[in-house]
Amino acid sequence: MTDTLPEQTQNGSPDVRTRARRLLPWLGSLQSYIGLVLIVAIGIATQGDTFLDQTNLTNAVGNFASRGILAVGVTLVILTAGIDLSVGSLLGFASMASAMMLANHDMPVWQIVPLCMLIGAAFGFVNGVGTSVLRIQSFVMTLAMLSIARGLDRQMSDNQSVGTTVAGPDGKLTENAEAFQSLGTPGHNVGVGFLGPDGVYYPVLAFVVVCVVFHLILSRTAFGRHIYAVGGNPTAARLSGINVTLVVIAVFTLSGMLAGFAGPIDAAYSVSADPQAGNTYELDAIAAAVIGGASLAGGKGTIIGTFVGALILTLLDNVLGLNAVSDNWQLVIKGLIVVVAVVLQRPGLLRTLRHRLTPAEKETAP
Amino acid sequence: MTDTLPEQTQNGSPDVRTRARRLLPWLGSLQSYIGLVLIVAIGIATQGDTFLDQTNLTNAVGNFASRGILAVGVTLVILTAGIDLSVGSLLGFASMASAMMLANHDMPVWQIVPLCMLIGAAFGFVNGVGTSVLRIQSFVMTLAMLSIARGLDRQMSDNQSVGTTVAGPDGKLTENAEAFQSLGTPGHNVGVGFLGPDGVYYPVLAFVVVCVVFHLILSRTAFGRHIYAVGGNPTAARLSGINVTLVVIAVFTLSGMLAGFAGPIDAAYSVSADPQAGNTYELDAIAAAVIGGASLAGGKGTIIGTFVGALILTLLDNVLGLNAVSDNWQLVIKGLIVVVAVVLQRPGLLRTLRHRLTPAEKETAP
Amino acid sequence: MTSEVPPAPPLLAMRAIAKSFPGVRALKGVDLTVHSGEVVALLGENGAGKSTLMNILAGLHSDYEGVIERDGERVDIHRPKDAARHGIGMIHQELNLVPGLSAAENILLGREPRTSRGTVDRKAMDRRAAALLAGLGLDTPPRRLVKDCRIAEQQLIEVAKALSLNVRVLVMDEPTSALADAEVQRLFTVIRELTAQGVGIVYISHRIEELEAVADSVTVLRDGSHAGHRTMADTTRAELIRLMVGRPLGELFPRRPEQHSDGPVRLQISGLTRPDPSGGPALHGIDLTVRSGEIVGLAGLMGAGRSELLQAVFGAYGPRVRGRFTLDGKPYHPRTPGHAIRRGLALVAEDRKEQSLVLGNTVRFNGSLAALTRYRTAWRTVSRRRERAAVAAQMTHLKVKTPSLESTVSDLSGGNQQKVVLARCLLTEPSVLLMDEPTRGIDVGAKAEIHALMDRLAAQGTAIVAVSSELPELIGMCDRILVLCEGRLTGEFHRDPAHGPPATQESILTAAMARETVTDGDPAAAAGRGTTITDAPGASPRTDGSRDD
Amino acid sequence: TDDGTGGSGKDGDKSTFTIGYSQANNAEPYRAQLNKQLRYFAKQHKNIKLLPIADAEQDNARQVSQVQQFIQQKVDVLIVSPNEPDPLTPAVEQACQAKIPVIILDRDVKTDCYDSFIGGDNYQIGKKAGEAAIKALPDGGNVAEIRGLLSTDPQKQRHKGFADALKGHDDIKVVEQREGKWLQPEGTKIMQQWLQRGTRIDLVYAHNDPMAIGAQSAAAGAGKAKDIDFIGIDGLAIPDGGIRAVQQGKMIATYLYPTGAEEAAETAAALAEGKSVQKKQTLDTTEITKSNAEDVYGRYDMSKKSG
Ligand SMILES: Nc1ncnc2c1ncn2[C@@H]1O[C@H](COP(=O)(O)OP(=O)(O)OP(=O)(O)O)[C@@H](O)[C@H]1O
Ligand SMILES: Nc1ncnc2c1ncn2[C@@H]1O[C@H](COP(=O)(O)OP(=O)(O)OP(=O)(O)O)[C@@H](O)[C@H]1O
Ligand SMILES: [Mg+2]
Ligand SMILES: [Mg+2]
Repeated sequence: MTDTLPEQTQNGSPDVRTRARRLLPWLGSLQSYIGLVLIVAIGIATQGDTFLDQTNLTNAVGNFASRGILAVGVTLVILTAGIDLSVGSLLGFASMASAMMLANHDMPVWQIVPLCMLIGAAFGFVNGVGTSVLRIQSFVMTLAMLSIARGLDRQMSDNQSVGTTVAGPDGKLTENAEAFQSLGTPGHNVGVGFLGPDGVYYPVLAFVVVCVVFHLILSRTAFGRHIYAVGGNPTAARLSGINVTLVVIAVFTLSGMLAGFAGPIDAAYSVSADPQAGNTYELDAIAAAVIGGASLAGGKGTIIGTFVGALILTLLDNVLGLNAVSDNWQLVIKGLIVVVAVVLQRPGLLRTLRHRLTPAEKETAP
Repeated sequence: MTDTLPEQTQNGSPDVRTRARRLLPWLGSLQSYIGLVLIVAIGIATQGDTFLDQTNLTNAVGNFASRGILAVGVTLVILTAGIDLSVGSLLGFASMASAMMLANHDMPVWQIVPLCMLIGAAFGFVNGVGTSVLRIQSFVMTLAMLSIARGLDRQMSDNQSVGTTVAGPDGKLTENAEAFQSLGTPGHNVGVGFLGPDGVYYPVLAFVVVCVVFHLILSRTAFGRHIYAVGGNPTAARLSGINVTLVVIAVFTLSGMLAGFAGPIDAAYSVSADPQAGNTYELDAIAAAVIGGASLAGGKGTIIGTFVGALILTLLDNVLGLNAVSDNWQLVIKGLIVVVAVVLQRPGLLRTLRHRLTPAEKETAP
Repeated sequence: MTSEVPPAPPLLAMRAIAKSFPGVRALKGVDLTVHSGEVVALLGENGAGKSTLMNILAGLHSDYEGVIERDGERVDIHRPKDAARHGIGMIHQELNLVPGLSAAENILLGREPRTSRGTVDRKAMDRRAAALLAGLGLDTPPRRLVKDCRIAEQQLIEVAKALSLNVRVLVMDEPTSALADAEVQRLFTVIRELTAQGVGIVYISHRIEELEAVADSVTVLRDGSHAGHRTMADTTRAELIRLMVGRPLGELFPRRPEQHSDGPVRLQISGLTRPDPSGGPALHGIDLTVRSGEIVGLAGLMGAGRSELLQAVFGAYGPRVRGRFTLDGKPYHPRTPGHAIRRGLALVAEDRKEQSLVLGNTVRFNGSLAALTRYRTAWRTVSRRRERAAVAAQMTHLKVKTPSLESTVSDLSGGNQQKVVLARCLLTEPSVLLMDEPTRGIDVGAKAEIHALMDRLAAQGTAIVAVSSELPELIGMCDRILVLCEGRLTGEFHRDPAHGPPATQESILTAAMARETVTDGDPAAAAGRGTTITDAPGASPRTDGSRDD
Repeated sequence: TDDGTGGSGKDGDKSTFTIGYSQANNAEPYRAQLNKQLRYFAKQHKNIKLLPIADAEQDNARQVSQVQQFIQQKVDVLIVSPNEPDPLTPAVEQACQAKIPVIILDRDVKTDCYDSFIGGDNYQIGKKAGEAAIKALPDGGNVAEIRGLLSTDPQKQRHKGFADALKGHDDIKVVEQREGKWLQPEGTKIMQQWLQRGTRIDLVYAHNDPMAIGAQSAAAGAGKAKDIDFIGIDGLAIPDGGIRAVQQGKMIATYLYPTGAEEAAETAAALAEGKSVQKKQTLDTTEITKSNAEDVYGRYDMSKKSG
């Protein structure tokens, strides 16, 4: 597509343009990461090793991990042209539930986590049914669920935050509490030994694994294709014998399940479950997905994109923090950089550029 | 289509069905208000006159007025298949600006309000350009703007709330402060005399007027049609000679302008401008629009619907408050009732019902 | 409802099918029988109920009355899955593809081949898809996204999709509406192969000459009821038309024999060139003159750039086109469609669903959309009364079949939707009318009306440029026919031999495939590549296989 | 107010020591005032330099990462106003493992691994408010309580203290209570609904001044302001704050919730020089009524002193 026709070459140095245009496709491959690259560059430029330091990066990603996991679920929903506002509350509910299971029933982690996922999935299932069977717009359905789950959470906990550092009679942490901490309490790494000398920080591990798994599901399985189809053209999907209703219910259930999965992580991270936990996380999650290129119109988006989007958000935060930018200006700069990043990595950009490299470019109407 | 064929009569009493089906279309006219009717009914049933009392209704609507005005602007944006998350922050910025104009420069209301509208419009314009020219998804663009405007607001106010009850040297309110109060301070009505014996509560008046004006714009002007066209099918709109870019910029600008208009109202209502003012209002505004039947996919929605949606939200809150429902349960019940209301007033419902009234209704898949 | 089973049960039998929509009684007890290896043509005016009947068969409508039998067994079909289970496949009138997925993924959507690990077997998928497409003479790469495929390609992908089901009954609802002759021939070959394997086919089309080519028998619908059944052998075009229209049809091509190429020049284009940085179609130095009262046809194989020529003139590509234009003597340069409309141009776009209609909105809304400024009141609002009057007038004028002006356009039948698009353009009272496949999916009766309309407009001094893939239509209606090939003019033919070479199918086709005149490379090679459509969208020139078979 | 150049904690010379402060949420007038004062008093100590204040925006995760970032920057003293006690605990522990002296300001954490806690006593404040209510209602009456965000610690203390004070005064009943989420508009809305319900209310106790003022404006709107007394908490010395409200007679009393900025600055300076400091510094509140409003305002007014 880089061949130039005689007509084109006639005005303006053609060869330069041609060469430039030859370059662009190659850029294309990297292009969707430019936003991230930009922020990392700023980080290195301003803070150097302080920024690149492994602990710093671990912390940065770790802090966002639970929201990142939500973002993966939300991405599935967005791909079907829906939206899930309830994930924040579901995470809150799950974190509270997990903390209570630990504190009140001294349950082991390997029971708590699956149970929380189940709880989340149940809520998500309701979202799915409301959206697909009752045909309530997902925005309303999940907004209602946001309110419902939060209410139940607060009722269940009587508005008391529940600590996860449960001490046994001997005053030391109970075995289960110890284990629970490894789900996210800063400084408590898992897999020490077989996952590197000082192990890895579980939230980061969990986030990455979730991304990989769902990337495979979306890109390799028929279910994944169907999600894209449902979002891209429901009628076509239906005519092809895809059970649209089921797919929609499935994605909402998965989104809820992931919120349930993220709950304990958030609780461990906060060493307590706060009745307000997860409040407004949904915005960060959706933002990560959309910055990563997911289209709220459905049918467009990838987990890799969402992963990048999450990194952009948390690293941006980190860089501004390390540079001790005054908090008010942080808000402003954050907004600006996000816009720049999104513009830079817009796939359209290259095509537009290619236009610009050819004559008569007053495209957009006055 | 109410005549039944012999085939139908074979299963289930036909005449009943027939009669039922005759009824449905008639119901149709009221149907989109059922949700509201439901809530009013609950209010009357539980609180009777306390609920119906004019002061109560005025207060209820007044509390939501500024958000209602935002909802009108957001509806315009949603109609073009966009979304505007920045309105809350813009309202906050405008309210702070108005309070400072009053407190620091003792400016008269008739200067403050237009200025605030201008400020809001400017922000909105940027949203519009970002969305239509830079082709940033409105969700990201306005989310960024949410952050930017909030940051500027807080910087401008140095995180201090600014009171609007500005006293002169004599200790009494300054003339301008007096006037400003009439923008929304409870109990300060406008038009006493020519608008009823004790006048009307300005926020309510403003909300209603805004609704009427924009209802007329949407339903009667060519611009209104163009908004629907752009949301319904941009390509078709463009080939029909509509300048899509301009329309998009226009709706975002209007949305911002309305946020600017609502700012002073909010400041007067809180007798002060808080740096956090308007926080999360965007959710309420969007909810009102969507509950009112606007489709986030664009091209579908009305101001009347948004008005009804706003009433549903605020009256529901009011009813629960009057009944002194515990704070936690309020969240739960609110969510549930919203869902019920939306389901009841879904236009599809009647058709579905009609299906149910005719044989072979295995429409939705298992 | 027990119907006695005939000795040799037909492959498919639909009995007393009835269906109502709000305000419409679409079907009033229709029968349809298809035997194995038979091609049954389904004929009827726009809105007669053809698609509805077939949609019922395909399981799109869950609620209807009547019985469906396969091989004599009563079956109930209420969901697409049911239809598939009973070996019934359908190519729908409207394209229903997922733009974001590749051709292969669309063709095998819902039936993806799996690997042992249960993941999608992309290689197998691509192989099958490629094979199916090749069978239709398309070598579109299976991985190309559907949104990058031309409308014709998309329609063939739909066909491939239906074929991939290896069905027993295949319904084709106007499969050729977007195809040029060559593909049509292709498709017929495929149909013959299928019938040879005993597949029964229901074929819907408004091109009666096609029916004569493929169909064994014809079932005619009128206003949702059964108007008659004939075997193709012993019936005549006239009879069929009388059956479907109910009255003898006026002349199909009312255009008078003499050529009207002597009016004042309305639109003059010289050296129109559109480089395609975005991999879209390119146009190269096209000269075009249209005179008042003249109907100029654009012929060409699909991908020739006919649509693009109209779109470029209309400003759909913005000002990024080169060339000198004059409109009614005054200089003109394409800027935006809005600007073009203000200058008195109007465009009937190629793809009504994607480019023309706000499907979710009402007939009135869509009809008046381009002309709203004409109904302005003193208050700068739109006068509902005048708007409604104007639209209503056009609707009756074009005989649009719709319950009311306020019914949703998506609920109209395909042909009636097309008429709404026409109405919109006419309401702007254009002086130059650009029409891209204006009669796509329109029944013979309506076609005749539209032809009459074109003739009348021309007589009133309008200049018309029409694109059509139906040569007889072009030849019947146009004063001059320009032939495009790969974005270049390769021939001009005249109604009146006195003006120049006369327009005949042969001459036009030859010009349309005159690749050697545009690209160097010997005709043989050209013919070799003739049967293919090359990959990179619009990058390399295209042609198609109207030479073989 | 800041020079944006942070992270200077790394440089070797110890003539000046860098102080990092992580604030729970700047956008509350009370905390904004705290920040102002801290900047001001920090300036008074030549040997310490306060880095730009980090705002957690009520987000625990955010605040944890900010603390971690300060640790990364190797600040000499760390001041933290936890958004919630538990979540910040591990972060604080990380800090003290990094041998960074920590001052906990205003809200407690669940560990002893800090050098000094400075904060007001919400329970005591609640109790005093209760006593004021008793004084205001000599022959009994109905009290309505507008509570802060229910899940927050101060809310619990202020509620408990108030309740305990009323114990034994059966003639004073808390007839209404709702969650006002610390927000002024909520105060207005809730008060309107109470009045609408027709409950007789003689006194409104709000967990902070904005909610009290909001409620007062609702009552004023309904023409009931005279018959109802309002008590708030915070007593900020800003034009829009509780002290002025008391002077304007909107509230009968408010309770100074001391920011502890001055003490924090001193402690930080001391710690920086390695001096030992008092582990727990509980700050007393001051009851602000019309009588003492003016001079309290004068004492804490920051508008003339630039930080
Ligand atoms: N979903 C629907 N809702 C309401 N009316 C409908 C719907 N679908 C079809 N109709 C009506 O049913 C009638 C038959 O439509 P149908 O599409 O079957 O006609 P058709 O024979 O396919 O016409 P065409 O040749 O133009 O495709 C039309 O009057 C149309 O308005
Ligand atoms: N969606 C598309 N993406 C890329 N290229 C396209 C697309 N649509 C058309 N083209 C290019 O535009 C040229 C003309 O396409 P098109 O088929 O519209 O021409 P046409 O002469 O109008 O044929 P027809 O009208 O029969 O489709 C083709 O060469 C094709 O490469
Ligand atoms: Mg049809
Ligand atoms: Mg075309």
